[in-house]
This record gives sequence, structure tokens and C-alpha cells, in this order.
Amino acid sequence: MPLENKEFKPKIVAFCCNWCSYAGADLAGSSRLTYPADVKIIRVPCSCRVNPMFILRAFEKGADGVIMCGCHPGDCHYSTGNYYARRRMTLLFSMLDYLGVENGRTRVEWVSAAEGVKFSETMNSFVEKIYSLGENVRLGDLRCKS
Amino acid sequence: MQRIGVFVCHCGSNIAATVDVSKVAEMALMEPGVVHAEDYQYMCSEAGQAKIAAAIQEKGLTGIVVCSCSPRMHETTFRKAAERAGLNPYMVEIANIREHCSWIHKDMEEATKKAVILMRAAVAKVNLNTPLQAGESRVTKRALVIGGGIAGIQTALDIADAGYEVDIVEKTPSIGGRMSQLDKTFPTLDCSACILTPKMVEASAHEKITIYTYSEVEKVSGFVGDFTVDIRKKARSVDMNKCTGCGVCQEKCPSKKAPSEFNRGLNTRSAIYTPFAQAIPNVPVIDREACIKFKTGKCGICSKVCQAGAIDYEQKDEIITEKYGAIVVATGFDTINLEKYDEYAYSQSKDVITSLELERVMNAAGPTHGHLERLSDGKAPKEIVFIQCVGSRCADDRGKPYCSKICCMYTAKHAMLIRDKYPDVNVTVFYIDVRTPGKNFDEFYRRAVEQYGVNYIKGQVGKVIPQPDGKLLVQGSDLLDNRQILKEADMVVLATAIEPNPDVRKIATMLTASIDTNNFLTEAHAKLRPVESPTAGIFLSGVCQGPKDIPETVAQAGAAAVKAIGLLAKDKLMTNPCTAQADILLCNGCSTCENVCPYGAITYEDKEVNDHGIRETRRVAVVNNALCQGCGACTVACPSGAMDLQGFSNRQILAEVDAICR
Amino acid sequence: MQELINRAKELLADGTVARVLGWKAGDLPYNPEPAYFESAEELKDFVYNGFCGANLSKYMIEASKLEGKTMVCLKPCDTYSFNQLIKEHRVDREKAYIVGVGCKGKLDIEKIKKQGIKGIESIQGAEITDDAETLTIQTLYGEKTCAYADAMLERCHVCKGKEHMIFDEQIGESKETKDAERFAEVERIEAMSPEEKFAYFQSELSKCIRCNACRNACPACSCRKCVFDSNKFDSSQKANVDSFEEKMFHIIRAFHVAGRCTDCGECSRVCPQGIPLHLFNRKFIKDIDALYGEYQAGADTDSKAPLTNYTFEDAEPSIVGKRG
Amino acid sequence: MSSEKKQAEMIKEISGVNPLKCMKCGKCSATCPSYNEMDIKPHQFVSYVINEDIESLVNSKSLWKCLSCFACVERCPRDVKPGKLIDAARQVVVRQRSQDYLKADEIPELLDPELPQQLLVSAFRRYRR
Repeated sequence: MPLENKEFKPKIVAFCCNWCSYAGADLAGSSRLTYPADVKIIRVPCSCRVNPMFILRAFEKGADGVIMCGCHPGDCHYSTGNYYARRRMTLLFSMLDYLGVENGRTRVEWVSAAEGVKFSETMNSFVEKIYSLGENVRLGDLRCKS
Repeated sequence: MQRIGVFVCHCGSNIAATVDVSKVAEMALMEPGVVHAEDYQYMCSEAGQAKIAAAIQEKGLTGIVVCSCSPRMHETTFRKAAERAGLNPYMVEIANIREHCSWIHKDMEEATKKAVILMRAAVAKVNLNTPLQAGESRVTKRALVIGGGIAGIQTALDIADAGYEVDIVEKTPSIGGRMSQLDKTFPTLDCSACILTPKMVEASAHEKITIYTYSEVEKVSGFVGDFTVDIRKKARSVDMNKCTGCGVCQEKCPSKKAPSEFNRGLNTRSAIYTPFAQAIPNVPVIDREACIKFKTGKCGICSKVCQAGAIDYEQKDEIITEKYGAIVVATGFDTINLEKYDEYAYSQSKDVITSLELERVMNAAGPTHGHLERLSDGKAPKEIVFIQCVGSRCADDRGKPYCSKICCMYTAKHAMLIRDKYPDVNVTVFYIDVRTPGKNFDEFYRRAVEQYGVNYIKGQVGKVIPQPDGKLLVQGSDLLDNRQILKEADMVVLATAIEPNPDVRKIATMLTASIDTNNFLTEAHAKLRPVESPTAGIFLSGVCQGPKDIPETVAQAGAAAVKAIGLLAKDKLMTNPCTAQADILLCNGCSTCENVCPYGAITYEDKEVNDHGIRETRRVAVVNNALCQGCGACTVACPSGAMDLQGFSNRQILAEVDAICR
Repeated sequence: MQELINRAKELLADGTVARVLGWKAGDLPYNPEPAYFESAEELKDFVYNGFCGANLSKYMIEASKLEGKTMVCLKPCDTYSFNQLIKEHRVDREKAYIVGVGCKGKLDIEKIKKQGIKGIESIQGAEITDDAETLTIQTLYGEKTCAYADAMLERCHVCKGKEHMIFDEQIGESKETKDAERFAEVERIEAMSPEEKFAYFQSELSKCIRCNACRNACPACSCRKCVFDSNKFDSSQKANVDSFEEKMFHIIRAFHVAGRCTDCGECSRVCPQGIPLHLFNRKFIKDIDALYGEYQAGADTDSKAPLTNYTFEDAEPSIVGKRG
Repeated sequence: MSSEKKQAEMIKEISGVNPLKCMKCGKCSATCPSYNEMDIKPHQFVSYVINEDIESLVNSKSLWKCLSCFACVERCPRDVKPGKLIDAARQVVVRQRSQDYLKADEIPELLDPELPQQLLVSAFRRYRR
């Protein structure tokens, strides 16, 4: 962690689908696999419930990174939800990149209920990335930052 | 404004060791809407639940937040506790401060801070919760089985034995399906008819089972527990109540040129026919395409010879409408068309046959009365070549990408039976892999090799060239010896890939059941819900879901029956109230949501709306709560925000986002 | 134009249509506006010239609710929007009598003004039948000229083609005007560094005054009530109080029309601030083409839209970072 | 990257073939009219490319015995196209100068007057430098 970021405590929102990733996060917990407390999880029924509005709103309110986790393609509890989510997020992330927002601030990762280790590793690497990017200044209400 | 109670659980030391629980409770009181907060050793215990109940009643709480373990663990517990205390169970939210906080963080200050934020998010959400009522829908205690093969028969018998009415709809004139066409069955070599016909008789005699043969499903509407189905009973031209099944009509019918479907077109049948001797019902059908009376108006011999007066040329198709609680699909399979595999000369030589045709040749009731002979000249073959994987495991569009699963075993069976009955016949099998997992299966295959001397060659056949003398020149490779083989054969048998019955597409569309790229019906979960369709109330039996042999089919048929019985046993279905809802004032009627719904739960209706005084008829989305599973795909697809998900509404999730980012 | 008027009169007279949806002259020589005509008498105000850029498809949503058929004049590019609206059940094909009108590229008054031509009194050469390659402009300061192509809207330089995708009859010839690459500008921005991209869009979007003209003109943005006007997302009627608001609005607007936008260019044409809003939509179109296969919204009325479709092998969102 | 690996990659690139799809069914060898002339058999081409033994492949007789009739390509159930692999291997050789199988002046005496012109043209297309 770079020294100059010592004071920087990022806000990171993780959307997790109820059936795979939220359970994966639970497994990470029961296996005591640590990841930074900066990550806060919001439970949604399926990754296809995540509206781009939610992600933009998080940034608006001062989030420094948003990650979405869902079932692996082919394993969606609702059969096809994550396929739609995948297309939506790909386009959204591409647009954010196009607008000059660092693309490391958004991520999608497929985490199954059995992948507690992957969940914790994913969160560790994502948080590390956000620390390296520093504070989100390009998106968001600048008044929140003062 | 809500009156919210926050309950922070210590979970012994699981939470309390890293999270300052009393601090969380103290901070909760500063949140909007929170009128009560406390912490306790074990919230999920009797005493903990009693504390929640007491607070609900004493403080008149309208919503509660429990800061504890994962909702996957105790959400139901706390919802029930709230319900007992008179609070709507959906006014309960859980802040997961154990798995997502105390167990993964070591620093108390940090963990406490995070727990407070998680509590805040949950409080923010509860502030926007609304009481939800689980809906109820009735269950019609009757099941429909589509397809009357072994899968359909077994499912119907199991459901009927549990005391429920079952209807079987079968497209052909008799039940029995593919299994009735088989000669012997592996690995025990019992005669297929001997084990199948008793089941057919049992089904037809069962007081709870109604069989509609020569019938097709025409239309399906409704949803789980309450389907309405139109069944087209095609005109049989024979009165089922009068016919005695004596068979004289078939004997006397002068039109005997129609290819026999039952014998795979290897011989012919009369225009009035029952597909096979043990057909159930034993009532013939007039094939109007082949019948002279129908073609020319002259003949009428069957009517003259029928002593029962059962022939009815005027009979028309009949539509039967019936209600069902559950539908089981058991539409089975067929072999693929070999048009694109001309290298095997299937269309050029009568002596190149499929394995299913060989079953008919070997069967005593078949075209050769069970004698193994060449179909071209009736001579006894001396050299038979079997080719495996014809159209299976094929990456291009000529065949199927999957393994048809049953071919290795039936080829071993055929090879063994031929060597047993005609020891002077040489049998060669060209294979890519021999796949025989299954009880006593590999032993069976090894017996064919070791005991019966079947010559197995690792390698495919490149082409079969019919020779002027009627022989078949087979050019194959032996990969183990690294040589190309040229072999003269009298007969070539192709282990043709199987594919789902082509009708299944139409049926799946009617049922809104999903189907994969190979036209197999998709199961709700590949591992954990293999006999259910993702569409509630639709169950899968047999090969319509994927290639299977008879024992697997029967096992799955039973499993599908149990799932159907589980549904029929309920008087009412409680529906998940966390379903999508369309705000008809905002709905554009654009059908985008309909296109992403995996359950066919969204339909469009023309509805009278009153939009701030403007009365008009609009095309709007309507969600069927019995079908909706609450995934939320539609909510994001909807551009106007008309579609929202109860329990996970846009505003609820945004409130959580805001609370976390505050 | 006369042919159009004559045909309109015939259709009104024989009762085929109850009204005509076209354009009438505005208060300036270069701002004709969409209008209904219900009688031969009213048709004297009918105009159709190079300034009739407005896409009338969207008006058919309301016209579909009216008694009787409406004759609607659609340029080739407008017919894509009409098809898309049919697909979304927003317009009634039976209520429309579509006259596919010829188009030789539509004009952008801003481009004329940018050439220093001011005090415009009249413009010749904008008539649709006119083959002139040059516009002759009478101004307070005398006669000025300007090449037709130099005054064309950006969208006409990347024209989708002169074929009408749907029509009942066609009147007038169309001209091929495409002389630029559709995605060239998007590619130019994609090649910038994140800092440059951010600076570029920040400067463009900060001009936004949230007048909603883009939304009102867009045929895909036809929601009965926009999410930004409803309380469904706590996002109603937000003014631009900070640098984020306009980004939120334009990203979400582009997202909501992704896979549905026909690239008709109306958003940019109507923006009073001259923000190149089509660059958002075109970015999505480019991504969709590249990731999910070529797709032109409105080319037909029954294909599956890219965002309501999927394949197992679809690209992962991480491709965004990898494309470099 | 070793030169063998490079060549294997080049063969895969030229042919557009993924040899890993091969199921070793042998249908290519079963269908090949030049099978008996070949030292390395069609189904083995695939293994040679997988094992990156391009040296043996380019020095094999098979390289020049394959007629490019594409029966193996046509019938391969896995879309592996062994014929394309050998074609690509041939490309790798002919792309190097003076590696021609035949010299131009050797050709006339090999010609059969009955030979259809078309065959000659296609042969030149294949073997020319």
C-alpha cells in the first residue's frame, strides 16, 4: 500500500447474487478468509437485478469502486440472468472507460457458492486495485469529497 | 414513517469478539425510523426471539433489522418470529455482521465501523419495505403426461398409484414408444416386449389413468397448479367403444402398401392398422392418406367386414379441454436423418441399416420374422460390420455434438446376440471409444469381446462402397495397428445418433419450457433439479431431457412423478411474494421485459388505465405471480422503471447504496 | 414537394388517410417544423426541404391513437426508427400510411452560420428536387454561397443508405451522401488517454442545461414517463447541481436506448448546446457490433435485440480493460 | 519460442485448425486414398502438430503424397481437418526458398500426355515456389 494513501479509506460496494456469490462470501466468512473491511456487500436476487443506475449512484455518492459478483455463466439459479447481466455490464464498463473513468474501478467476477477462496482473493485484489487508483475524482458529486 | 427495531446478536463470541455490539445498537438509535435497539447473546435462541416479539408488541414496531449471521442461515427464523408477533414477515431485514464482518476482520474498531454501516444499510432498506403477502393459487389435482413411451407410462403409473388422476397423450395409435420396437434389452437380455407390455396393460387398466392415443397437445395456457390444455384427438375413423379388436378389417384391407412406421419402413402395413400386435388400445386407425375409401370414395371393405359396426368414415378430430396441476414431458427421441452421411451408403444400399432397424430385423414380429438376413436379397450375412458414433460427437452441423450414450451398449448387445445365434457370422465393430459406465455394463461389453469373439477395432470407417456383387466394401482404419483396413461385409449397421423427438420444440414453446441448442429440454438445475424444467409445474421424464438408457429413463420417470406428486399433494401453492410488479401507468408496452423473462411470467394485455384523468386502453405488462421467481431481469431491461421487484425494489437497493457510501 | 402535396391531397380526398404528418414552414427560412394537415386547404403550408431533419416516426406514437390513418412522410433513416417502434409495439402499422420521401442529405444551420454567414433572409438550393450542389443564401449583407455538402448534418455524412426500410409508397429520389466513416470519431476518442477522454467529455457535458431536447426528439426515448421524471429511482427532475448529474443522465439515457437506437442523430441535431450526443449512442452501437455481431436497430421488426439476447460465449466485462 | 514451436504455431495459423479437438477416431485415415503411400498417416499429422514434431512432418513422404482431395476434411466429425494441416506444413516448406520438391526442368519428362490440363494447373499451384 503506498504511503501517501495511508489516509485513504476507499468505499467499495459489492453486489452479490443471493444464490452463488453471496453464499461464496458466506463461505469466505466461515472459512475466516480475510479481506479488507472497505468492502460492503449488497445482496440482490441475481446479477441481472443490478441496474447500471445502482452502480452510477454508488459512484455519485462517493464510492471508489463497484464490483458485481454472480453465478458462473451457465450456473445461474434463474438459468439466464447472468448472461443478461454480463452484456449489460460489459457495455456499461466500456462506456465508463470511454468517458475516461479508470476501468479498474468496476469489475465483474463470477463466484460460486463453493468458491470462498476465490471470493476473498477477488476482494483482496479489487481493493488493492482501488488503493492503487486512489480516490475517485472523475465520477461522483464533488461536494461529497470535501 | 416506520418504527424500526434493531437487534444486534453477539452470537456468543462469534460476533461480539470483534464487533462492539453495544456500540452498534447505540449507533442504530441515531438512524431515522429506529425507535428501539438492543443487543443479546443469541438472537436466534428462544429467548432472543422472545425479545424481538416483545419489542414488536410493546413498541409497536413496523419493521425490524437483525444484525446477526447470514440471512441464508436465519432469515426464515426471524421472519417466522416476527410473524408470530403480528408483524409482516417481509418487514424483516438482516444485516450480516458475522460471515461478512466479524469472521473476516480482526481489528475491533474497523469491524465495528463496518458493522454499523451494514446495520445502516439494512435500516435504510427496511424504511422502504412494504408488507408483502405470499399469494396463493389453487392446484388442480390432475397430471398430464405428454408421450406414452416407457418414460410416460412409468411416470403415469407412479402418479396414479399415489392416487392422482393422470392423462397420457400419445401421438401414435398405441402407447409403448421406442421400447416396444426393441428386441432385447441390455445388459440382461430380457425381451423388451416381455417387460414392457405388462406395464402398458397396467397403465390402460389403471382406474386413475386415461390414455389419449392418436392425440396431440394443441394448446397450453395457465401456470403451475392450474394449466388448461387442449388435446386434439385425431379422427381414428374407428369407434373405440364398439371395436372388439378382432383384426378382420386389417386382414381384409386391400391397401397394403403403406410403409410400416413400427418396422421403420422396412415392410408395409394395411391402411387400417394397429402398429403392432400388442398395441394398446387394440383399436385400429385408418390412415386416411393410404385408404382407398378416403382417396377414391370406393371400397369400404373394412366397414362391410366389421361385425361390430365400429368403422366410422365420418369421424372428425375432437378437441378435449382439460385442467391439470402438473405436466410431465416424456416425448422421447428418434434417430437422426442420415442424409448428410452419404459416405456410409445408407441411401444406396438396403444392407446398410441403422441399429434401430436391426432391432426390427432381429425381432420375431419384424419384417424378417426374426431371421438375420440381408434386406436386399434375403441371404444370410456372413460378415457384419458395426460402425459406432454415426453422427454422435460430431463438431459440425452434420451430426450432434453430444454422445448418444446408448450406442456402445446396444452395439455390444447386437454383436453378442448375433454371435450367439449365428456363430459362423463374423462381427466387427469400429469404435472411437467404448463407453460403458453403468452397473454390469463393462462386464457385458467384455463378454462380447472375450466370450463371443466380437472383433473390436479402434478407428472409424471412412466410407462404405457398395460393390457390383452386392457386397459392401468397408474402408476403415485401425489406429492401434496403424493400418488402413479394407473389409468386405454383407451388412453394415450404423449406430445412429439419437435426437429429441422433433415435436419437442413445438411442445416446449407451448409450455414456455426452455430448450437447449440440441433441442433437449433444459432442467431447472443441471445437478440439483434434474427432472424439473425451470418453468414451474413442468417436469421432465426420459430422453427429452438428454440421452438415457431404459433403467435411467425409468428412474428419471419415477423422479419426475415424485416431483409432480409433491406438487399435486398441495391444496394451495404459496407463491414467493418477492416478484416483479409492473406499474401500468409507467409501462410502455414495449415487450422488452417479456423477452428477458426466463419463466414466461410476463404477458401483455390491453388494459383500461386512468392516467391522471386520461382514460385510455393501453398495452401493458402483466406479471403472473405464480410463475415469476423474482430474478429481476425484467426490472433492468425496462427503460421506464415501470417494472420493479418487490422486496428488492430500485429504491430499496439505492437506499442501501446510499447508506454504504454515506 | 409538389408531388408530395398532390399525393397528400389525393389520399385525404379518397379517405385513405384522415391527416397528413409532414412539415410546415417555420418563422425562419431554415426551421420548418413537424405539423399535421387535415385538409387540402391546410396543405398550402406544407414544406419539404433540406432543413426538414425532424424524424417524424416518434409523432406516430400519438398519431396511432387517433381515429383513422395518418399519412406520414419518412426519410430513409426515419424508417429505421419506425420499424423499431413497431417492434416495441409503440406504433400501429395499420394506422400509418407511410410515404417514403426522398432525401439528399439534411442541412445543419449551425454549419452555415459557422462559415460566417449571418443575417439570413432566404436560402435557395435546399429544395429536395433541386440538383444544385450549392446553397445560395440571401443575407442582410448580400448574397453568399455555401457547398451543400459542407452544410450537411454530421449524420448525413455517415448515412445508413438511401433505402426505405418500410413504406407504402415512395416519392422522390434519394442521394448517396455517405462520405465518412461512421465510427471514426468514436475511434478517435477511444484512442485518447483516460485523462484526455475525461477532459473531452467533461467539457462537452458541462454544457448540458438539462433542457431534455435530446430526450424529447429521440424516437427510442419514448417512455410515457422518463425514469428521470419518476420517483422510481429517486432521480426525478434533477437539475445539474454537480458535475455528476449530466453524466448520470446521458450515460443512462444512452444505456436505455442501447440496442434500440437506430443512430438517427436527432439527439445531436436538436441539442441547443451543440453537444455531440450521438457519440454515446454510437459507442454502444460499435461495442454491440464488435462484441455481439453486427446489429442495426430498426432494420427489421422481429430480430432479438442485443440486450435481450445472449450467448454462452459472450465476452466478459473484463474485455474492457484488455482491449487497450 | 523454439523454432519447432514457432513452426507448429505457424501451421495452426495457416490451417486455422485446432488439433486439440481431435478425438482420434481415425476417420481421416479410413477415408484417405493415399493412405498406403504415406509414411505418416493422416490421423498422425494431428498428433505430430500437437507434439510439435514439425521436423518429421516436413521431411515426411506424406507431405507430397497427400492429394489435397480433402475427403478427410469433409468427413472429420470434429472439424479438425487433417488435410489442412498437411497443406499448411507444405506451405511452411515452400515458403522457404529453394525447398521445391520438383525443379521446373524435371517436370516435362514426368508428364503423361493423357494428363488433364486442369490437374497440371492445380499441381503447379500447389508445388510452385
